[in-house]
Amino acid sequence: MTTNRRQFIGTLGAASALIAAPSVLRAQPQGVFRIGALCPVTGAGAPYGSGMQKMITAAAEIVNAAGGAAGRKIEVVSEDTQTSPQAGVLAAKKLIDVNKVQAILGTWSSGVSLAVVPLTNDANIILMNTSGAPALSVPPANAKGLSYRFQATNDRFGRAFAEICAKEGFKRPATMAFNNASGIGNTEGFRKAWEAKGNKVVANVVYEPNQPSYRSELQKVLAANPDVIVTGSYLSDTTIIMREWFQSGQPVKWIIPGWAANPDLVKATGPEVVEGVISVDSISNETAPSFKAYAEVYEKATGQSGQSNIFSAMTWDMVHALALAIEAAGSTETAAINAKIREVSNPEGTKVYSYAEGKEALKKGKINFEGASSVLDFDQYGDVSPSFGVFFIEGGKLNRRYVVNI
Amino acid sequence: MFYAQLFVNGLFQGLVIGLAALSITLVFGIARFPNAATGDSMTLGAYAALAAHKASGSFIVAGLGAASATGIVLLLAYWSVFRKLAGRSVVALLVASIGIAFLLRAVLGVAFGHGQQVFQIPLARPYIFGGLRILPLDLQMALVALVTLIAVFGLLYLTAIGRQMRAVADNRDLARVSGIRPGRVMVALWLLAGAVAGIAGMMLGMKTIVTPEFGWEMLLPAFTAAILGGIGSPVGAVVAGLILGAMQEFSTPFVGFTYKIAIAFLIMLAVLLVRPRGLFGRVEGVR
Amino acid sequence: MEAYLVAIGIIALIYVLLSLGLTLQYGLTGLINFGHVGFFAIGAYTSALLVMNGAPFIVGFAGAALLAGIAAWPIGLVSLRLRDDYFAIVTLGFSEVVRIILTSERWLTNGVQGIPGIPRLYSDLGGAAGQIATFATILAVTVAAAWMIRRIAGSPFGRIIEAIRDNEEAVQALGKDPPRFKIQVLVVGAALAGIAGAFYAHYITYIVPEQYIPLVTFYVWMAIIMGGVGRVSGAVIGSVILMAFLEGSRFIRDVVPWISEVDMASVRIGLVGLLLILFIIYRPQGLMGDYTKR
Amino acid sequence: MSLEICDITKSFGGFRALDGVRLTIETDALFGIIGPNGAGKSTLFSVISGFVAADAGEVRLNGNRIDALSPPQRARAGMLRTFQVPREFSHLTVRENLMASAPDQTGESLLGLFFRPGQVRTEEAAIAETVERTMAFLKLDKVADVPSGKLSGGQKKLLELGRALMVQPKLILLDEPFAGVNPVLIGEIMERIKELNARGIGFVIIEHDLEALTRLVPRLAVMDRGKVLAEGAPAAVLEDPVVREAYLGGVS
Repeated sequence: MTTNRRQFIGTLGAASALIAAPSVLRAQPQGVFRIGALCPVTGAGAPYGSGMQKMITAAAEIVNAAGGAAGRKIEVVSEDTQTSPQAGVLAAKKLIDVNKVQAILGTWSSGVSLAVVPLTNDANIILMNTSGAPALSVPPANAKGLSYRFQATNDRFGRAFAEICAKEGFKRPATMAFNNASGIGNTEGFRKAWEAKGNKVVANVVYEPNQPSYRSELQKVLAANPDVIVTGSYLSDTTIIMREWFQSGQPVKWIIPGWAANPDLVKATGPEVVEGVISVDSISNETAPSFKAYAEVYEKATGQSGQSNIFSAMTWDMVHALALAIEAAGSTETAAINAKIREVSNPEGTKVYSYAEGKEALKKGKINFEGASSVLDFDQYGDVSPSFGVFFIEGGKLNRRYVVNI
Repeated sequence: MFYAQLFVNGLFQGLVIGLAALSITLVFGIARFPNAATGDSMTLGAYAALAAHKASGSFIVAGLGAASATGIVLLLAYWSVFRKLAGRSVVALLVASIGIAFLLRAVLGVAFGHGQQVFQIPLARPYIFGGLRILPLDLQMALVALVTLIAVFGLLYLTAIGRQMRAVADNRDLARVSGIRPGRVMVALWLLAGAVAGIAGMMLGMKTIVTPEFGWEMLLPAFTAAILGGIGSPVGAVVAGLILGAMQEFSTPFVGFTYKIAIAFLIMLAVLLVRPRGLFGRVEGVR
Repeated sequence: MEAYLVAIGIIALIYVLLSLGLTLQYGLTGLINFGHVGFFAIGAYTSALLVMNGAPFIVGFAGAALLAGIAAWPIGLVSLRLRDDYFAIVTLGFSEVVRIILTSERWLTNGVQGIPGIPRLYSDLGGAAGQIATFATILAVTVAAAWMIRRIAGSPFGRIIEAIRDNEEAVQALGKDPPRFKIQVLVVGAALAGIAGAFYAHYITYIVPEQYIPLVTFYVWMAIIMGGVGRVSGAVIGSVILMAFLEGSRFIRDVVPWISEVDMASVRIGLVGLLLILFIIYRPQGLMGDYTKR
Repeated sequence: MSLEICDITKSFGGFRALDGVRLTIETDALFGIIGPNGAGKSTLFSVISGFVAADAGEVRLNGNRIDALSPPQRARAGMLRTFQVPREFSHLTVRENLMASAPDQTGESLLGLFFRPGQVRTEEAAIAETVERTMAFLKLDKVADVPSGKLSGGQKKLLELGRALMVQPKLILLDEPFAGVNPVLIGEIMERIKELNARGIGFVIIEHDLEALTRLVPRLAVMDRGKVLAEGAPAAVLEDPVVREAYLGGVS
């Protein structure tokens, strides 16, 4: 044991010395701004993760082709969060300590973002995420104001649901939520917004994943005689619920998040079952030139349509907003960049849609970058407020009727 | 009526649990270890049934496909893994069965992807019996379960190999002395346990959707039913599955939908402590 | 680089602590605990909640060990009456129930939203120094735990628990009550898992019920089976291999590019399964040899 | 001072293993029980030692009913048993097996182990001494540090006896102590048993080996199909016609 203790103290001393080493060792190579692409390449986020990662790399290439930002090339180091907080933390540690990145982009699930944000705050670097949890907006997570969210919060989704509910004239809504942060976030957001309008929710049910049947859950909700059921659900459970509901034969309308009520759902249940279901999704800025540019690159990189992965449009925007802020700051200091992120993305200013365009316009004055995922305007919490498309499923097709802005 | 409906919902869910428990109890009774690969064998059965259904359009073919694919894979698992562990401790077999569960899930995940798959079944409105809603699909399901049970019990009680299986379950040493070749019995056991798990998986898949992870979640309720029914008792497993399913659903107005999963655990604990041999079990203890 | 290695070291040591608990329970006493992650979760939540409500860290850690230990008590009482394999199923169920309770009791645990912003150890020392200090602390605790388990193994108590593992009825025939020993072992192993959980919570700073799934238990089983059952060195080596496996799988795709990203999670779990099977069949004594080769 | 077995009945499923067994044995006696396979001898031991609960009947030790006591409690009352198939702690050495068997060790509780290390050390030294004496007495000292799983069948039987002796027994139930043991060692074991009996330790011995048993015990009982057929001095019992019929199958 004694040798162990001595060895241990020796190792400890050596390690502290190395880490406390002068900043020369930690300095970045000249002319490079290094960012970490920390995406859910494996695990539950895998359907999106690799596309997200590819768009970070592709956007960085575009920035570099336009001469870089503040005279520096953007260099990307990629890591996988495995959609797990533990793996995410280790990967972030590696990015920060080994690769010395100056910003981390692309964390997806709320669990990973919440676990990584203390590290980026400590290292005093920027974190850009696509997570939904409301906790990310406020301290302690966003104590330093260095965290930016490119996705609508679950809360905002809920508010959109309430808006739609009112617009469609429903009077007796009930909710069904998948028991996880996002599912409950949606229905709770809805409940708060709906009750704030002076209305009542007739039933709330929270259900567990991976059950062989949701018939009893449905039975409870339907017993309250709602005219519409608002869900915070995913594709697999929504499939089961819709089939069981259809077989029950009780008429009711549905408002379902877009990641659950999508063409895959129609395929799984058949068009008859989901006829008239209202699907709500945050919509990309699809008419903007920035979206076109993104979609082109995305299709080339993955062979799929740009609309199929909204998160990769977000990571595309991350690199753009960050690079424009660097260019505007003329510096690679975090504080200077952070001060410019809202300035280059929010109004007032010349609307710009690409990096080259923005870089040019910056010479003349203020700019307002309009992203591919949204118009990209950050509020005081660093959250964007994208628009929500309201789709009605008709004859097996999702038809967009209107757009809601919160 | 509300409660009666919950009860009926539960009974139909209990059918799947009961079949899964039947597979577990057969293995537990004869090979003498809790087979943790049962859940993922069900997943395999569901995928096999999906493939067979897509190819043929017939649910009978799908059922046969599920039963044979799962039976064969479990037999391979026996030949390549469990047989090599003969004479080792229960832990060794148990850990190995978890290894097989993980391996199965991984292979299915790579082969079929992580997206959900569904059986293309025409949906139909329920029959209403005195206010109770009963789905045609559930009745068909019950029929499938019934046919499976008849086949299993026929095999166990009317055939020579079935009698030998029961003899081994009763007393392995005695069975060996009386000239039963354990090798043949084990082959029959794994084919049968696999086929039953496969059918259970198909039924679960038809009721819900199929993903590579969905079978594992059935393990705890299935173990509970096997214990409640009395280890080694095929009748007990099925009856206990029905009871468990009904109790879980029936409890939801009182404990909520989250805690209904914990009900299985509490029942298991209570049975083990109060009546360890379950409803239909033999005297052989759990101590 | 060093800080990354220290980070890996911290996680690896957390797994060593977990493995040491299981070494005591399974390796020495023969108790098949498939619910280890439940005690890990209890420790994590206890310390996080205590410290976030103003308790000092030491109270948080003590609370974690205490509550995890107390939770093991009823499980121990059950174990008196059950055969090994039944006990395994009961413990597996226990850990799932813990997860369900953490999910459901939102007033306490914030449910599925999890608890973010858990204070870190030594946060006043700043990044690198705090990291090193954390590592030093967990190393010290792990060494103390390892010392304690070796001490137990070589003691009169250790003789009895190994005797229980080898033949429980013979122990009874000598006038000793196996349950008394098993309960102590379960409580101590659970307390170690609880402490590991507290370190985990204060290191990752965010905890949520879905982190505490049975797969974590089986990771620890994989570690002790690979390392060698019933040996402290086995627990350590096994955890190091486990960590290398978990982190190293980042690089698997570089070696076998035909595995798509989406499939990596499957490949990881498949490898766990394969390793469990291969070790159980071909090298049950693990890399360091098991208790038979002490 | 006696062990009384009153009308013990035990069935497994439909099989009646013990059917109203009635015996009274002095606790300092050398008493034998013989009978064919399946006569219920080992089941009787399991009932006496508490491992199997009887369906009906009573077991009394020195006049007190002990049916409600657990196996360890009965052992602590001074009544030890061995097993037909030796149950050594196979990964422990012979010495460790014996040391583990010593009763009431302070180091057996974790609190004692960590908070009273001095006491533990003192006790260990004393136990080690007793173990040395026991091993010498049973001629196990040559294999003191061999893992007990590697011992021969006879040595394992001796080790079982040794473990029981470590508990300071008043009465030892020996389940087939000579089965599978080579004849030289049988003589050895018999000598030890006689010596111990001379020191006041009683033995109840189940045995197949009729000849060995008749040399050892002054009194024995014959069991068959869960019943005691006869009881008395070996010569008298073996002449009993019922016994000859049942056990010796009519061989004259």
